[in-house]
Amino acid sequence: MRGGVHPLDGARGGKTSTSSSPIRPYVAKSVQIPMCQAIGAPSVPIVQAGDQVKLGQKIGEAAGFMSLPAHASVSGRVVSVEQRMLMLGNPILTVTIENDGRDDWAELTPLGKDVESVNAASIIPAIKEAGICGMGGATFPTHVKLTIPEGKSCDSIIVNGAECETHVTADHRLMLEEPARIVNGLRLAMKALGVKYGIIGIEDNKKDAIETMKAAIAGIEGLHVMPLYTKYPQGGERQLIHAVTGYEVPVHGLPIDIGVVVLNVGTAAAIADAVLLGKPLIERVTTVTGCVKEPANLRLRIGTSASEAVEACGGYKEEPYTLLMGGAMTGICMPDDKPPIGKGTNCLLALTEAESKTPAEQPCIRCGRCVDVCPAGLKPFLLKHFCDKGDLAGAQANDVTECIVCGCCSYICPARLALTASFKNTKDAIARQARRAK
Amino acid sequence: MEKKQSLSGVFMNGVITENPTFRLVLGTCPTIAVTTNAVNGIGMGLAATFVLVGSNLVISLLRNFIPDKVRIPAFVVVICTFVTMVQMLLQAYVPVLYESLGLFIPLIVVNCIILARAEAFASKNAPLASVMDGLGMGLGFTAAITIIGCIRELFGSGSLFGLNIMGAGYQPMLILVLAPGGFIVFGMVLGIANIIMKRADAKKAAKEGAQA
Amino acid sequence: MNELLKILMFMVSCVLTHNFIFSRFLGNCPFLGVSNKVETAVGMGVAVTFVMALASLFTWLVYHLVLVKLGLRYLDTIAFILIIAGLVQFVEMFIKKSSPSLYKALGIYLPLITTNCAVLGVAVLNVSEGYNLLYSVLNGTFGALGFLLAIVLMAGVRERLETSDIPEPFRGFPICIIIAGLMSVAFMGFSGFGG
Amino acid sequence: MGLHISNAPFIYNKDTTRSLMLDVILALLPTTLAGIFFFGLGALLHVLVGTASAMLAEYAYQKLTHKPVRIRDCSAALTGMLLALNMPVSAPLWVTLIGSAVAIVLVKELFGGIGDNFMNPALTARAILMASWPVAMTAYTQPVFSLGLQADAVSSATVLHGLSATPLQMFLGFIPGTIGEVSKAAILIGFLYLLLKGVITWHIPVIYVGSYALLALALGNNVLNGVLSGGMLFGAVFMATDYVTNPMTRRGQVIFAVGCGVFTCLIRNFSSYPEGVTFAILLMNIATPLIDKYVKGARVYGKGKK
Repeated sequence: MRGGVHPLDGARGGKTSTSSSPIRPYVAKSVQIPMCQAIGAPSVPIVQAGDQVKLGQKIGEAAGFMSLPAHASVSGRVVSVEQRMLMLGNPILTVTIENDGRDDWAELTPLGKDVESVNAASIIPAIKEAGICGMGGATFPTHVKLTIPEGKSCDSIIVNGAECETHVTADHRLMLEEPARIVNGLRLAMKALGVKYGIIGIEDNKKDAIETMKAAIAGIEGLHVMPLYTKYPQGGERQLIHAVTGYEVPVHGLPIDIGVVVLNVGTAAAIADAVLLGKPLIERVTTVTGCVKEPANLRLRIGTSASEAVEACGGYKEEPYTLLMGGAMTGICMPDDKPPIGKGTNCLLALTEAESKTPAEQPCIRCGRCVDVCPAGLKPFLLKHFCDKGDLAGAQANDVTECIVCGCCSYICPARLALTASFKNTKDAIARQARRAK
Repeated sequence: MEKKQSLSGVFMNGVITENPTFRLVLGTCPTIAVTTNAVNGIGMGLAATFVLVGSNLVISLLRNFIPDKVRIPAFVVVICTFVTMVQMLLQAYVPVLYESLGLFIPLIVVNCIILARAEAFASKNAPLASVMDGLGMGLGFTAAITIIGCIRELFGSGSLFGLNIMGAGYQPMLILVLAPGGFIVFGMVLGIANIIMKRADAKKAAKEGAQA
Repeated sequence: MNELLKILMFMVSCVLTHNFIFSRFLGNCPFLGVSNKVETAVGMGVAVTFVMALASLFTWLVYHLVLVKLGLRYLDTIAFILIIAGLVQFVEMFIKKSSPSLYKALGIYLPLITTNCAVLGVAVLNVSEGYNLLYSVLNGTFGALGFLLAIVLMAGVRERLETSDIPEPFRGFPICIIIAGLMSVAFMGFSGFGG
Repeated sequence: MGLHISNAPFIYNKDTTRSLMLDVILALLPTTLAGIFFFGLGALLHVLVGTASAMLAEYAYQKLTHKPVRIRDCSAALTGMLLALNMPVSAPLWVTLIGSAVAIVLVKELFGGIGDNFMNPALTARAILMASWPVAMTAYTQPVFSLGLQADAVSSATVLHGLSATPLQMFLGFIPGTIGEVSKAAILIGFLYLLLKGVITWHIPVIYVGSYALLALALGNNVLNGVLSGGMLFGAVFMATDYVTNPMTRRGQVIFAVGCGVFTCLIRNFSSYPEGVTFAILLMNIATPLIDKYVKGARVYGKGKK
């Protein structure tokens, strides 16, 4: 990878408080399940207020190929099916279920007991049926990713265990505690696509995870664990591919254009559950950290509200100023602590005012650090002028669309220019413009 | 020129409103090159004024006879004639000034002010008005480059029109009479002129606003 | 060998030491007027180089072979300006015919060159300095290259300053002229180059 | 609960404009102290006057033009200090004062203030002062080691003018020169500090000196004298590395540094000036916008290579 930074002074910054705390299950008293949990069309609810649902029961039907079904993540009574403002933006149709505490599973239909006994052709449909999407944060439907377009071929699958974001240790703990699920998921995905190579990339600040995963793949042909240099954003999909394969995904292209598919470790584990146990995706590991009393890695039901997750960690230690979904480099601000944990929420990070107050912008001193750290090879200082002027064409001519919004330039800028934010806004504006043009 | 302007109006237009140096920023080369002292500035300014008045007069007189297609070459020949006259006059009567202005006397031919006035004013207006325009523009140019010459001479050599006025203890800032000084002083004076003009405009606007 | 070195030094001094913009103050109008973009500045510079090289050649020939012989030295200014005007016309036509793409690139600058005082200036200088034919043409060519260098550097700086917060009254010409002044401070470093 | 909404990232590198400027000022302290050691308290006076007048000029300009006052970012202080360290100790203090004002107002603020100047303010001011008061600006004195304010120092030629000195004398600073440039040892301490703090990288200083040395060798100059005397090291470490006026990309910086080295050597050999560091860096400052425009930085990810 080119560029990159070492946020929070190096390898383990922000992660120490949770990296050695084992995954602790926590069952929510009630869950809010939005019908829009992944990129693509929202699912259509098939339950009504007052219905009794079982754990893992399908409550929303997928609306097309680029869409996922939704499942109940607790057993109990549906309280409401209504439009609700969750994050910023538009209200989302949300099913709220009160937990009856019984965890009655719906009927599960595994495809087989182990990887060998599973029929390859039935794997991808099962993944879709389980509602699995990218659990590293992107929430891209996994069955779509695994459906290789006409004329392309896949020769290796990379499992992303880099976890370069600050504060987050969910993937780290998962690799330490449940390596078999990850390996099974990877092997199932390989089987589905007929791929020979599977590589698990892990940043070398997680020595224990590297050892554990190496042990877990011992004796299995075609699998490798690759330690990666620890530098943010090593876990960005394109950066990871470059680090692992030495190839770059072409501009405007997808990883599959160079024969690669990347899965997050959590996604791999979910695939294993879906195929071998028949379980839909109803829970995930989320790191809850920052100014909470007992930072921890929790196994949370999808739809658990942030406030309940924080309560499960002893509540806030200090008045939070911002509450993020994700780490400090790319996290998204929550308007309050009511919204639920989604399939892509790897971290809840509460920051105090001193930690997260936006600094005032000063004039650019042309130090060139943003150029040095940009993993996409852009010139952020130059782009900023176009973005500030609202010159979309100029920004596009300077490849703003290749920005991966990693935050490195803003992080490093001594003048504290809001570079990343302005690129994100400009990218959004360009996308809106393109949609209107259509 | 639909509305008939008064002759004094035409004159003042050249000196102030459309001052060739400060407002139109024409003829920059001599403005920077010959303004190392005030005397050179005046000399250059008057020489250019002479050419301007002469060429404006002749071109205005001939304006109905010159075919449109060859007007630019014709203007240039007229201007050139006057420049050659100035050249000879200076050489004969003030050889010292002729020496110090040197190259820039023949270059009055391509001074954009003169061609610009011929094209924009003299070729469309009566002889008397054209003479006044030439005089106004010429004196405006003279005033501007004399001011720059004064500043550069005063601080760059401690004198004014050759008279030492800063006293013996003054250590002149030599760079002002060197090439960079010409550019920098001109640029600064131009900027300051803009500030003054803006203030004047604002005042005028305020007055008009009060009247209305 | 010695003569060659002398010529080399002369060429260097034409470009750097006696730079038309920064030390001879010639050609300021296009220098200030056509320097907002590097691409157009290059076009202007190349066009000027073309014309100045030819103008040096022809004015020298006409002056020494015609005017001096006929005792019409005092007509030099008129003769030069007519030669230059004719030359620009001719070059324009020639380029239009021979290379439309070049014409497209340089076409708009050519008429402006007639009133570029650097062109007339170099003709007058060649006479007043008493250069022979070779030195005249070198003076024209390399002097013009110096102009090209200056205008391209200027355009680079101006492009960079496009986003700068320059005080309102100084925008445009004033700041350009000050930039030229600061640049000529740096060019003072070349004084003495090439004797 | 009122939560604040803003954009990622939420953590920042500790370096700010102010801290970077302060780091450079700290890195200048060894050579400043060396200057005071060699030239007496007069040297200190120059530094104080330079720094104070630069800050004052910036404050006055920003107040007059109703712009936000930014003297807290310490860039003006740094400019003033750099200029003062480029003065010979025997120059009158008012020359330093004018220089600081020129640097701040003419070279920096007129173009929009910090980050917008295209030439290094301190160096440009020094060049303007050299052209304006050549005698005062080149009256270099032998080190005096006295604490007197007005050292009645003996004017002396510099090494570049033909004075002979041993390499050790030149390295430690027992030679005539400007306040800040004489002690190479002190400059190198500052250089190491800047490197360790990550304020600058080694590229520009090392390539600058290296390309100078190569060309000087080819031209048959005394390379050791050339590097250890004059403003070479001071310029390479503190002036050529000015963020604002050198290229943004690494490749551009290499070109910039080579250009500085080549011009320094050419000017020292062929121009009427004995020293070329100031002009060489200024010339490359002018070329920097073009370098930035035409020298592509790192390739955009996914373009060209598969």
